[in-house]
Amino acid sequence: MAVFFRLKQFDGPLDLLLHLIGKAKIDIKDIFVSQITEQFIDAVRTAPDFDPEEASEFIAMAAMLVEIKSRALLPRPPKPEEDDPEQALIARLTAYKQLKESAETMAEFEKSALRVFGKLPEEIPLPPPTLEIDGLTLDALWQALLRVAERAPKGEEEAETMPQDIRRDCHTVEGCMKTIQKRLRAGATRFEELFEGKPNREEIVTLFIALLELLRLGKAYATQNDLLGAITLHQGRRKAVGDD
Amino acid sequence: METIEASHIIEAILFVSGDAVTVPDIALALNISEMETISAVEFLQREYESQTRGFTLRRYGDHLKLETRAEYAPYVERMLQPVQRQSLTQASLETLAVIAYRQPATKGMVEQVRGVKCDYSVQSLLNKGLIKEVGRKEALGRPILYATTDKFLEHFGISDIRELPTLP
Amino acid sequence: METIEASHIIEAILFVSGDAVTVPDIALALNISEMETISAVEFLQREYESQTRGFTLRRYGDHLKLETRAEYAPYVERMLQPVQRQSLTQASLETLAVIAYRQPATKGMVEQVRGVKCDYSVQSLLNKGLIKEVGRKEALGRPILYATTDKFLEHFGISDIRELPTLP
Repeated sequence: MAVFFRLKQFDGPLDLLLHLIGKAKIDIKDIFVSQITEQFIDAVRTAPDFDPEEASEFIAMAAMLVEIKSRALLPRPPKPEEDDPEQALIARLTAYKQLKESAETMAEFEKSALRVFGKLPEEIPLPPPTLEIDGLTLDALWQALLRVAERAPKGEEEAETMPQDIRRDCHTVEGCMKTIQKRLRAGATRFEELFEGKPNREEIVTLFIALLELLRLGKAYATQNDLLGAITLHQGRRKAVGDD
Repeated sequence: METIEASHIIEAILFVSGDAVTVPDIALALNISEMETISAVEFLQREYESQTRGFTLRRYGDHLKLETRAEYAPYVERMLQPVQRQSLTQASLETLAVIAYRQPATKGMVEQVRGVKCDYSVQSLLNKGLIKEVGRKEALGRPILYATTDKFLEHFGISDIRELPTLP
Repeated sequence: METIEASHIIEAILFVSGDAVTVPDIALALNISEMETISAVEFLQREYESQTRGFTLRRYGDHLKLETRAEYAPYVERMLQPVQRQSLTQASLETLAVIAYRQPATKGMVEQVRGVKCDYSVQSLLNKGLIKEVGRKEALGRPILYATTDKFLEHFGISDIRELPTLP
Protein backbone atom coordinates (compact mmCIF):
# COMPACT_ATOMS: atom_id res chain seq x y z
CA MET A 1 0.00 0.00 0.00
CA ALA A 2 1.46 3.28 -1.07
CA VAL A 3 1.76 6.03 1.55
CA PHE A 4 1.51 9.60 0.30
CA PHE A 5 3.28 12.40 2.10
CA ARG A 6 2.44 16.03 1.77
CA LEU A 7 5.77 17.84 1.37
CA LYS A 8 4.37 20.91 3.11
CA GLN A 9 4.11 19.04 6.37
CA PHE A 10 7.89 18.66 6.46
CA ASP A 11 10.43 21.37 7.18
CA GLY A 12 12.60 20.44 4.24
CA PRO A 13 14.22 17.25 2.96
CA LEU A 14 16.18 16.56 6.17
CA ASP A 15 12.93 16.54 8.10
CA LEU A 16 11.37 14.04 5.66
CA LEU A 17 14.46 11.84 5.80
CA LEU A 18 14.39 11.83 9.61
CA HIS A 19 10.72 10.94 9.50
CA LEU A 20 11.40 7.97 7.20
CA ILE A 21 14.30 6.85 9.40
CA GLY A 22 12.06 7.08 12.47
CA LYS A 23 9.34 5.07 10.78
CA ALA A 24 11.80 2.39 9.66
CA LYS A 25 13.18 2.32 13.23
CA ILE A 26 16.77 2.30 12.00
CA ASP A 27 19.85 4.24 13.04
CA ILE A 28 20.83 7.29 11.03
CA LYS A 29 24.17 5.60 10.26
CA ASP A 30 22.36 2.79 8.44
CA ILE A 31 20.40 4.82 5.91
CA PHE A 32 22.47 3.65 2.97
CA VAL A 33 22.02 -0.01 3.78
CA SER A 34 18.24 0.46 4.02
CA GLN A 35 15.39 1.29 1.70
CA ILE A 36 15.32 4.91 2.89
CA THR A 37 16.77 6.31 -0.33
CA GLU A 38 14.09 4.66 -2.45
CA GLN A 39 11.36 5.64 0.03
CA PHE A 40 12.50 9.25 -0.06
CA ILE A 41 12.54 9.44 -3.86
CA ASP A 42 9.13 7.74 -3.97
CA ALA A 43 7.70 10.09 -1.40
CA VAL A 44 8.85 13.16 -3.31
CA ARG A 45 7.70 11.80 -6.69
CA THR A 46 4.24 10.81 -5.47
CA ALA A 47 3.62 13.76 -3.15
CA PRO A 48 0.10 15.08 -3.94
CA ASP A 49 1.28 18.66 -3.45
CA PHE A 50 4.47 18.27 -5.52
CA ASP A 51 5.43 21.57 -7.10
CA PRO A 52 8.84 21.70 -8.79
CA GLU A 53 9.14 25.37 -7.83
CA GLU A 54 8.73 24.76 -4.12
CA ALA A 55 10.21 21.28 -3.95
CA SER A 56 13.65 22.21 -5.29
CA GLU A 57 15.34 21.33 -2.01
CA PHE A 58 13.66 17.90 -2.00
CA ILE A 59 14.71 17.31 -5.62
CA ALA A 60 18.30 18.29 -4.83
CA MET A 61 18.33 15.85 -1.93
CA ALA A 62 16.86 13.08 -4.10
CA ALA A 63 19.59 13.70 -6.70
CA MET A 64 22.26 13.50 -4.02
CA LEU A 65 20.87 10.25 -2.63
CA VAL A 66 20.86 8.71 -6.11
CA GLU A 67 24.44 9.81 -6.61
CA ILE A 68 25.57 8.31 -3.31
CA LYS A 69 23.79 5.04 -4.14
CA SER A 70 25.39 4.83 -7.58
CA ARG A 71 28.85 5.48 -6.15
CA ALA A 72 28.30 2.52 -3.86
CA LEU A 73 28.00 0.25 -6.93
CA LEU A 74 31.45 1.28 -8.14
CA PRO A 75 34.56 -0.33 -6.71
CA ARG A 76 35.55 1.46 -3.49
CA PRO A 77 38.77 3.45 -3.37
CA PRO A 78 41.35 1.97 -0.96
CA LYS A 79 40.80 4.61 1.76
CA PRO A 80 37.77 6.79 2.40
CA GLU A 81 37.81 10.11 0.60
CA GLU A 82 38.22 13.25 2.64
CA ASP A 83 34.75 14.57 1.99
CA ASP A 84 32.71 11.48 1.74
CA PRO A 85 29.16 12.62 0.78
CA GLU A 86 27.74 9.65 2.64
CA GLN A 87 29.37 10.63 5.93
CA ALA A 88 28.57 14.31 5.32
CA LEU A 89 24.87 13.54 4.98
CA ILE A 90 24.90 11.37 8.09
CA ALA A 91 26.55 14.24 10.01
CA ARG A 92 23.95 16.69 8.73
CA LEU A 93 21.11 14.38 9.67
CA THR A 94 22.56 13.87 13.15
CA ALA A 95 22.92 17.63 13.67
CA TYR A 96 19.41 18.20 12.40
CA LYS A 97 18.03 15.56 14.76
CA GLN A 98 19.71 17.32 17.70
CA LEU A 99 18.25 20.60 16.53
CA LYS A 100 14.75 19.13 16.43
CA GLU A 101 15.18 17.86 19.97
CA SER A 102 16.32 21.30 21.14
CA ALA A 103 13.35 22.89 19.41
CA GLU A 104 11.06 20.44 21.21
CA THR A 105 12.53 21.41 24.59
CA MET A 106 12.11 25.05 23.70
CA ALA A 107 8.50 24.39 22.76
CA GLU A 108 7.98 23.00 26.27
CA PHE A 109 9.54 26.11 27.79
CA GLU A 110 7.30 28.18 25.56
CA LYS A 111 4.22 26.25 26.62
CA SER A 112 4.79 26.94 30.30
CA ALA A 113 5.78 30.56 29.63
CA LEU A 114 2.49 31.06 27.80
CA ARG A 115 0.72 30.33 31.09
CA VAL A 116 1.92 33.54 32.67
CA PHE A 117 0.52 36.96 31.89
CA GLY A 118 1.99 40.39 32.12
CA LYS A 119 -0.01 43.56 31.96
CA LEU A 120 -0.04 46.66 29.83
CA PRO A 121 1.56 49.79 31.28
CA GLU A 122 -0.77 52.03 33.24
CA GLU A 123 -1.66 55.30 31.65
CA ILE A 124 -1.05 57.93 34.26
CA PRO A 125 -0.87 61.68 33.76
CA LEU A 126 2.62 62.93 34.44
CA PRO A 127 3.74 66.28 35.82
CA PRO A 128 5.95 68.40 33.54
CA PRO A 129 9.47 66.97 33.34
CA THR A 130 11.97 68.17 35.91
CA LEU A 131 15.03 69.70 34.41
CA GLU A 132 18.22 69.72 36.39
CA ILE A 133 20.82 72.12 35.12
CA ASP A 134 24.41 71.46 36.05
CA GLY A 135 26.93 74.14 36.84
CA LEU A 136 24.47 76.80 37.94
CA THR A 137 26.33 78.40 40.81
CA LEU A 138 26.55 82.00 41.88
CA ASP A 139 30.27 81.83 41.33
CA ALA A 140 29.87 80.61 37.75
CA LEU A 141 27.39 83.42 37.10
CA TRP A 142 29.79 85.94 38.62
CA GLN A 143 32.69 84.64 36.54
CA ALA A 144 30.55 84.91 33.39
CA LEU A 145 29.77 88.51 34.21
CA LEU A 146 33.44 89.31 34.75
CA ARG A 147 34.32 87.72 31.41
CA VAL A 148 31.75 89.90 29.67
CA ALA A 149 32.96 93.01 31.46
CA GLU A 150 36.55 92.29 30.46
CA ARG A 151 35.66 91.88 26.81
CA ALA A 152 33.41 94.96 26.61
CA PRO A 153 35.31 98.07 25.40
CA LYS A 154 36.08 100.52 28.20
CA GLY A 155 34.23 103.80 28.51
CA GLU A 156 31.22 102.47 26.64
CA GLU A 157 29.03 101.92 29.67
CA GLU A 158 26.82 104.84 28.76
CA ALA A 159 26.17 103.64 25.23
CA GLU A 160 25.64 100.04 26.34
CA THR A 161 22.96 100.65 28.86
CA MET A 162 20.97 103.01 26.69
CA PRO A 163 21.48 101.73 23.16
CA GLN A 164 18.09 102.88 22.01
CA ASP A 165 18.47 106.51 23.09
CA ILE A 166 19.35 108.81 20.29
CA ARG A 167 21.24 111.73 21.76
CA ARG A 168 21.75 115.09 20.21
CA ASP A 169 25.13 115.42 18.55
CA CYS A 170 27.36 117.55 20.76
CA HIS A 171 29.98 117.74 18.10
CA THR A 172 29.28 118.84 14.57
CA VAL A 173 31.57 118.66 11.58
CA GLU A 174 31.13 122.38 11.02
CA GLY A 175 31.99 123.22 14.62
CA CYS A 176 35.09 121.07 14.51
CA MET A 177 36.18 122.62 11.19
CA LYS A 178 36.05 126.00 12.85
CA THR A 179 38.06 124.74 15.84
CA ILE A 180 40.75 123.26 13.59
CA GLN A 181 40.97 126.39 11.40
CA LYS A 182 41.33 128.52 14.51
CA ARG A 183 44.25 126.40 15.71
CA LEU A 184 45.94 126.40 12.30
CA ARG A 185 45.70 130.18 12.06
CA ALA A 186 47.90 130.26 15.19
CA GLY A 187 50.51 128.19 13.36
CA ALA A 188 51.26 124.68 12.03
CA THR A 189 50.02 121.97 14.33
CA ARG A 190 50.95 118.33 14.79
CA PHE A 191 48.15 115.91 13.93
CA GLU A 192 48.05 114.36 17.45
CA GLU A 193 47.61 117.76 19.05
CA LEU A 194 44.16 118.04 17.52
CA PHE A 195 43.01 115.22 19.79
CA GLU A 196 44.37 116.46 23.08
CA GLY A 197 42.04 116.84 26.04
CA LYS A 198 40.66 113.25 26.00
CA PRO A 199 37.87 113.62 23.45
CA ASN A 200 35.32 110.75 23.40
CA ARG A 201 34.92 108.51 20.41
CA GLU A 202 32.23 110.63 18.84
CA GLU A 203 34.40 113.78 19.10
CA ILE A 204 37.40 111.99 17.60
CA VAL A 205 35.36 110.85 14.64
CA THR A 206 33.87 114.30 14.09
CA LEU A 207 37.24 116.02 14.33
CA PHE A 208 38.71 113.60 11.80
CA ILE A 209 35.84 114.08 9.36
CA ALA A 210 36.22 117.87 9.79
CA LEU A 211 39.94 117.64 9.02
CA LEU A 212 39.30 115.54 5.90
CA GLU A 213 36.74 118.11 4.81
CA LEU A 214 39.26 121.00 5.25
CA LEU A 215 41.90 119.06 3.28
CA ARG A 216 39.36 118.45 0.50
CA LEU A 217 38.34 122.11 0.38
CA GLY A 218 42.01 123.13 0.26
CA LYS A 219 41.72 125.09 3.49
CA ALA A 220 44.45 123.01 5.12
CA TYR A 221 47.22 120.65 4.07
CA ALA A 222 49.32 117.97 5.71
CA THR A 223 53.03 117.18 5.48
CA GLN A 224 54.93 114.10 6.57
CA ASN A 225 58.73 113.95 6.41
CA ASP A 226 59.34 110.26 7.03
CA LEU A 227 57.34 107.14 6.40
CA LEU A 228 55.12 106.68 9.51
CA GLY A 229 56.61 109.93 10.84
CA ALA A 230 54.74 112.79 12.50
CA ILE A 231 52.09 114.50 10.43
CA THR A 232 52.03 118.26 10.54
CA LEU A 233 48.98 120.29 9.53
CA HIS A 234 49.24 123.68 7.87
CA GLN A 235 46.77 126.39 7.01
CA GLY A 236 45.81 127.10 3.41
CA ARG A 237 46.44 125.30 0.12
CA ARG A 238 49.68 123.36 -0.38
CA LYS A 239 52.03 125.19 -2.72
CA ALA A 240 52.93 123.13 -5.74
CA VAL A 241 56.56 122.07 -6.02
CA GLY A 242 58.56 124.84 -7.66
CA ASP A 243 55.94 127.50 -6.87
CA ASP A 244 58.35 129.31 -4.54
CA MET B 1 -11.08 27.11 48.09
CA GLU B 2 -9.47 28.85 51.03
CA THR B 3 -9.83 32.58 51.46
CA ILE B 4 -6.09 33.16 51.23
CA GLU B 5 -5.74 31.22 47.98
CA ALA B 6 -8.83 32.90 46.51
CA SER B 7 -7.43 36.28 47.47
CA HIS B 8 -4.16 35.64 45.65
CA ILE B 9 -5.94 34.41 42.53
CA ILE B 10 -8.02 37.60 42.66
CA GLU B 11 -4.76 39.51 42.92
CA ALA B 12 -3.52 37.80 39.73
CA ILE B 13 -6.78 38.53 37.91
CA LEU B 14 -6.83 42.20 38.94
CA PHE B 15 -3.19 42.54 37.97
CA VAL B 16 -3.73 41.25 34.44
CA SER B 17 -7.05 42.98 33.85
CA GLY B 18 -5.71 46.39 34.71
CA ASP B 19 -9.20 47.74 34.31
CA ALA B 20 -11.85 47.39 36.94
CA VAL B 21 -13.34 43.90 37.30
CA THR B 22 -16.69 43.18 38.94
CA VAL B 23 -17.26 40.92 41.95
CA PRO B 24 -19.71 38.66 40.04
CA ASP B 25 -17.16 38.16 37.22
CA ILE B 26 -14.53 37.10 39.72
CA ALA B 27 -16.93 34.84 41.58
CA LEU B 28 -17.73 33.14 38.26
CA ALA B 29 -14.07 32.69 37.28
CA LEU B 30 -13.19 31.22 40.69
CA ASN B 31 -16.41 29.26 40.94
CA ILE B 32 -17.11 30.61 44.43
CA SER B 33 -19.98 32.66 45.83
CA GLU B 34 -20.03 36.47 45.75
CA MET B 35 -19.95 36.46 49.55
CA GLU B 36 -16.77 34.39 49.48
CA THR B 37 -15.35 36.70 46.84
CA ILE B 38 -16.01 39.73 49.00
CA SER B 39 -14.39 38.01 51.99
CA ALA B 40 -11.32 37.25 49.90
CA VAL B 41 -11.20 40.84 48.62
CA GLU B 42 -11.39 42.20 52.16
CA PHE B 43 -8.66 39.82 53.26
CA LEU B 44 -6.49 41.09 50.41
CA GLN B 45 -7.16 44.72 51.30
CA ARG B 46 -6.13 44.13 54.94
CA GLU B 47 -3.03 42.30 53.76
CA TYR B 48 -2.01 45.19 51.47
CA GLU B 49 -2.45 47.67 54.29
CA SER B 50 -0.66 45.69 56.99
CA GLN B 51 2.27 44.92 54.66
CA THR B 52 2.35 48.43 53.11
CA ARG B 53 2.52 46.83 49.69
CA GLY B 54 3.15 48.72 46.44
CA PHE B 55 -0.53 48.84 45.59
CA THR B 56 -3.94 49.06 47.15
CA LEU B 57 -7.19 47.42 46.18
CA ARG B 58 -9.95 49.96 45.64
CA ARG B 59 -13.63 49.20 45.37
CA TYR B 60 -15.71 51.46 43.16
CA GLY B 61 -19.26 50.23 43.71
CA ASP B 62 -19.27 46.79 42.17
CA HIS B 63 -15.88 47.25 40.55
CA LEU B 64 -12.53 46.33 41.95
CA LYS B 65 -9.25 47.83 40.84
CA LEU B 66 -5.60 47.57 41.80
CA GLU B 67 -3.88 50.93 42.11
CA THR B 68 -0.41 51.98 43.16
CA ARG B 69 -0.07 53.23 46.71
CA ALA B 70 -0.28 57.02 46.73
CA GLU B 71 2.84 57.43 48.91
CA TYR B 72 4.95 55.82 46.23
CA ALA B 73 3.70 58.08 43.44
CA PRO B 74 6.80 60.34 43.44
CA TYR B 75 9.08 57.33 42.80
CA VAL B 76 6.79 56.01 40.11
CA GLU B 77 6.73 59.40 38.42
CA ARG B 78 10.49 59.67 38.60
CA MET B 79 10.72 56.25 37.00
CA LEU B 80 8.38 57.12 34.16
CA GLN B 81 9.84 60.56 33.70
CA PRO B 82 13.46 60.66 34.77
CA VAL B 83 15.02 64.01 35.61
CA GLN B 84 16.84 65.38 32.59
CA ARG B 85 20.27 66.74 33.36
CA GLN B 86 21.62 69.55 31.27
CA SER B 87 24.37 72.03 31.63
CA LEU B 88 24.52 75.62 30.45
CA THR B 89 27.05 76.64 27.85
CA GLN B 90 29.50 79.43 28.58
CA ALA B 91 27.53 81.60 26.13
CA SER B 92 24.20 80.98 27.86
CA LEU B 93 25.72 81.63 31.27
CA GLU B 94 27.06 85.00 30.09
CA THR B 95 23.71 85.96 28.64
CA LEU B 96 22.05 84.92 31.89
CA ALA B 97 24.55 87.00 33.90
CA VAL B 98 23.85 90.14 31.85
CA ILE B 99 20.10 89.69 32.18
CA ALA B 100 20.34 88.91 35.90
CA TYR B 101 22.33 92.05 36.66
CA ARG B 102 20.58 94.48 34.34
CA GLN B 103 17.04 93.15 34.38
CA PRO B 104 14.75 93.91 32.74
CA ALA B 105 17.05 93.71 29.72
CA THR B 106 16.49 93.47 25.98
CA LYS B 107 18.31 91.10 23.66
CA GLY B 108 19.91 94.20 22.13
CA MET B 109 21.41 95.16 25.48
CA VAL B 110 22.85 91.67 25.94
CA GLU B 111 24.27 91.69 22.42
CA GLN B 112 25.82 95.10 22.97
CA VAL B 113 27.64 93.94 26.08
CA ARG B 114 28.60 90.48 24.84
CA GLY B 115 29.47 91.71 21.35
CA VAL B 116 27.79 88.70 19.68
CA LYS B 117 24.30 87.71 18.56
CA CYS B 118 22.39 86.15 21.44
CA ASP B 119 19.20 84.76 19.82
CA TYR B 120 20.14 81.18 20.52
CA SER B 121 21.18 81.59 24.15
CA VAL B 122 18.15 83.76 24.97
CA GLN B 123 15.85 81.12 23.46
CA SER B 124 17.63 78.35 25.34
CA LEU B 125 17.27 80.22 28.66
CA LEU B 126 13.58 80.81 27.93
CA ASN B 127 13.11 77.09 27.19
CA LYS B 128 14.81 76.16 30.44
CA GLY B 129 12.54 78.56 32.30
CA LEU B 130 15.44 80.59 33.73
CA ILE B 131 14.26 83.86 32.14
CA LYS B 132 10.87 85.13 31.02
CA GLU B 133 9.41 87.98 29.03
CA VAL B 134 8.26 90.82 31.26
CA GLY B 135 7.10 93.44 28.75
CA ARG B 136 8.42 95.62 26.00
CA LYS B 137 10.79 98.55 26.14
CA GLU B 138 9.39 101.91 25.08
CA ALA B 139 11.96 102.31 22.36
CA LEU B 140 12.41 101.87 18.64
CA GLY B 141 11.03 98.46 17.62
CA ARG B 142 9.57 97.95 21.11
CA PRO B 143 12.04 95.15 21.94
CA ILE B 144 11.06 92.44 24.43
CA LEU B 145 12.32 92.87 27.98
CA TYR B 146 13.58 89.80 29.83
CA ALA B 147 13.96 89.15 33.54
CA THR B 148 14.96 86.17 35.63
CA THR B 149 12.32 83.77 37.00
CA ASP B 150 11.63 82.17 40.36
CA LYS B 151 13.15 79.04 38.89
CA PHE B 152 16.34 81.04 38.41
CA LEU B 153 16.39 81.87 42.13
CA GLU B 154 15.65 78.22 42.92
CA HIS B 155 18.53 76.99 40.79
CA PHE B 156 20.98 79.38 42.41
CA GLY B 157 19.61 78.74 45.87
CA ILE B 158 18.80 82.37 46.62
CA SER B 159 15.50 83.86 47.67
CA ASP B 160 15.92 87.25 46.09
CA ILE B 161 17.76 88.69 43.11
CA ARG B 162 19.44 91.17 45.50
CA GLU B 163 21.38 88.26 46.98
CA LEU B 164 23.49 88.09 43.81
CA PRO B 165 27.07 89.23 44.49
CA THR B 166 27.27 92.98 43.91
CA LEU B 167 29.38 94.57 41.22
CA PRO B 168 32.71 95.91 42.49
CA MET C 1 15.83 53.45 52.49
CA GLU C 2 15.07 50.05 54.00
CA THR C 3 15.02 46.96 51.81
CA ILE C 4 11.39 46.21 52.58
CA GLU C 5 10.25 49.72 51.67
CA ALA C 6 12.41 49.73 48.53
CA SER C 7 10.97 46.37 47.54
CA HIS C 8 7.40 47.61 47.81
CA ILE C 9 8.19 50.75 45.82
CA ILE C 10 9.73 48.49 43.17
CA GLU C 11 6.49 46.49 43.24
CA ALA C 12 4.57 49.70 42.54
CA ILE C 13 6.93 50.66 39.71
CA LEU C 14 6.73 47.24 38.08
CA PHE C 15 2.95 47.30 38.41
CA VAL C 16 2.67 50.66 36.66
CA SER C 17 5.30 49.98 34.00
CA GLY C 18 3.89 46.65 32.90
CA ASP C 19 6.69 46.40 30.42
CA ALA C 20 10.05 45.17 31.46
CA VAL C 21 12.06 47.71 33.49
CA THR C 22 15.82 47.55 34.08
CA VAL C 23 17.69 47.52 37.41
CA PRO C 24 19.60 50.75 36.62
CA ASP C 25 16.31 52.54 35.83
CA ILE C 26 14.90 51.53 39.20
CA ALA C 27 18.09 52.39 41.08
CA LEU C 28 17.96 55.88 39.56
CA ALA C 29 14.28 56.42 40.43
CA LEU C 30 14.79 55.27 44.03
CA ASN C 31 18.16 56.98 44.36
CA ILE C 32 19.77 53.80 45.68
CA SER C 33 22.65 51.71 44.35
CA GLU C 34 22.17 48.87 41.88
CA MET C 35 23.35 46.45 44.57
CA GLU C 36 20.63 47.70 46.93
CA THR C 37 18.11 47.44 44.10
CA ILE C 38 19.06 43.83 43.46
CA SER C 39 18.75 43.05 47.20
CA ALA C 40 15.28 44.59 47.25
CA VAL C 41 14.29 42.66 44.12
CA GLU C 42 15.47 39.39 45.65
CA PHE C 43 13.62 40.19 48.86
CA LEU C 44 10.45 40.75 46.84
CA GLN C 45 10.91 37.50 44.92
CA ARG C 46 11.28 35.54 48.17
CA GLU C 47 8.23 37.29 49.61
CA TYR C 48 6.13 36.40 46.55
CA GLU C 49 7.18 32.77 46.81
CA SER C 50 6.70 32.38 50.55
CA GLN C 51 3.28 34.05 50.43
CA THR C 52 2.25 32.29 47.17
CA ARG C 53 1.10 35.65 45.88
CA GLY C 54 -0.81 36.16 42.63
CA PHE C 55 2.27 37.13 40.70
CA THR C 56 5.94 36.44 40.41
CA LEU C 57 8.85 38.71 39.63
CA ARG C 58 10.93 37.38 36.76
CA ARG C 59 14.18 38.66 35.38
CA TYR C 60 14.79 38.42 31.64
CA GLY C 61 18.37 39.40 30.91
CA ASP C 62 18.55 42.97 32.23
CA HIS C 63 14.82 43.37 32.50
CA LEU C 64 12.46 42.78 35.38
CA LYS C 65 8.81 41.98 34.94
CA LEU C 66 5.82 41.16 37.11
CA GLU C 67 3.81 38.23 35.83
CA THR C 68 0.93 36.18 37.07
CA ARG C 69 1.76 32.95 38.86
CA ALA C 70 1.59 30.04 36.40
CA GLU C 71 -0.60 27.91 38.74
CA TYR C 72 -3.35 30.49 38.53
CA ALA C 73 -3.37 30.45 34.71
CA PRO C 74 -6.68 28.56 34.39
CA TYR C 75 -8.51 31.21 36.45
CA VAL C 76 -6.79 34.09 34.71
CA GLU C 77 -7.53 32.63 31.29
CA ARG C 78 -11.20 32.18 32.16
CA MET C 79 -11.27 35.87 33.03
CA LEU C 80 -9.38 37.02 29.95
CA GLN C 81 -11.36 35.31 27.21
CA PRO C 82 -10.71 35.24 24.35
CA VAL C 83 -7.05 34.51 24.93
CA GLN C 84 -5.08 35.24 21.81
CA ARG C 85 -1.70 33.79 22.54
CA GLN C 86 0.20 32.03 19.84
CA SER C 87 2.99 29.58 20.04
CA LEU C 88 5.68 29.51 17.37
CA THR C 89 5.52 27.24 14.32
CA GLN C 90 7.84 24.26 14.09
CA ALA C 91 9.87 26.04 11.40
CA SER C 92 10.28 29.18 13.49
CA LEU C 93 11.21 27.14 16.55
CA GLU C 94 13.92 25.29 14.62
CA THR C 95 15.36 28.50 13.20
CA LEU C 96 15.26 30.07 16.64
CA ALA C 97 16.95 27.04 18.18
CA VAL C 98 19.88 27.27 15.75
CA ILE C 99 20.28 30.99 16.44
CA ALA C 100 19.91 30.51 20.21
CA TYR C 101 22.55 27.79 20.40
CA ARG C 102 25.04 29.19 17.89
CA GLN C 103 24.56 32.91 18.32
CA PRO C 104 25.64 35.06 16.67
CA ALA C 105 24.50 33.09 13.62
CA THR C 106 23.92 33.95 9.97
CA LYS C 107 20.93 32.88 7.92
CA GLY C 108 23.34 30.70 5.95
CA MET C 109 24.29 28.79 9.11
CA VAL C 110 20.62 28.20 9.90
CA GLU C 111 19.90 27.05 6.36
CA GLN C 112 22.87 24.72 6.48
CA VAL C 113 21.56 22.92 9.55
CA ARG C 114 17.90 22.93 8.60
CA GLY C 115 18.45 22.12 4.91
CA VAL C 116 15.82 24.63 3.77
CA LYS C 117 15.61 28.33 2.95
CA CYS C 118 14.89 30.30 6.11
CA ASP C 119 14.16 33.83 4.84
CA TYR C 120 10.57 33.69 5.98
CA SER C 121 11.15 32.32 9.47
CA VAL C 122 14.09 34.69 10.12
CA GLN C 123 11.94 37.65 9.05
CA SER C 124 9.06 36.47 11.18
CA LEU C 125 11.32 36.11 14.26
CA LEU C 126 12.73 39.58 13.63
CA ASN C 127 9.19 40.96 13.42
CA LYS C 128 8.28 39.27 16.70
CA GLY C 129 11.37 40.83 18.32
CA LEU C 130 12.71 37.42 19.35
CA ILE C 131 15.96 37.91 17.42
CA LYS C 132 17.90 40.99 16.38
CA GLU C 133 20.74 41.88 14.05
CA VAL C 134 24.02 42.18 15.91
CA GLY C 135 26.49 42.90 13.13
CA ARG C 136 27.95 41.29 10.06
CA LYS C 137 30.17 38.29 9.66
CA GLU C 138 33.63 38.94 8.23
CA ALA C 139 33.04 36.58 5.34
CA LEU C 140 32.08 36.62 1.69
CA GLY C 141 29.04 38.88 1.23
CA ARG C 142 29.34 40.08 4.83
CA PRO C 143 26.14 38.27 5.90
CA ILE C 144 24.07 39.63 8.79
CA LEU C 145 24.60 38.03 12.21
CA TYR C 146 21.57 37.37 14.41
CA ALA C 147 21.28 36.85 18.18
CA THR C 148 18.37 36.36 20.56
CA THR C 149 16.79 39.24 22.51
CA ASP C 150 15.51 39.75 26.06
CA LYS C 151 12.07 39.22 24.58
CA PHE C 152 13.25 35.77 23.53
CA LEU C 153 14.09 35.02 27.18
CA GLU C 154 10.67 36.31 28.17
CA HIS C 155 8.90 34.21 25.54
CA PHE C 156 10.53 31.05 26.88
CA GLY C 157 10.34 32.08 30.53
CA ILE C 158 14.08 31.93 31.20
CA SER C 159 16.34 34.56 32.77
CA ASP C 160 19.44 33.69 30.85
CA ILE C 161 20.33 31.93 27.63
CA ARG C 162 22.39 29.43 29.67
CA GLU C 163 19.16 28.06 31.14
CA LEU C 164 18.46 26.32 27.84
CA PRO C 165 19.31 22.61 28.07
CA THR C 166 22.78 21.93 26.77
CA LEU C 167 23.16 20.11 23.49
CA PRO C 168 23.99 16.41 23.78
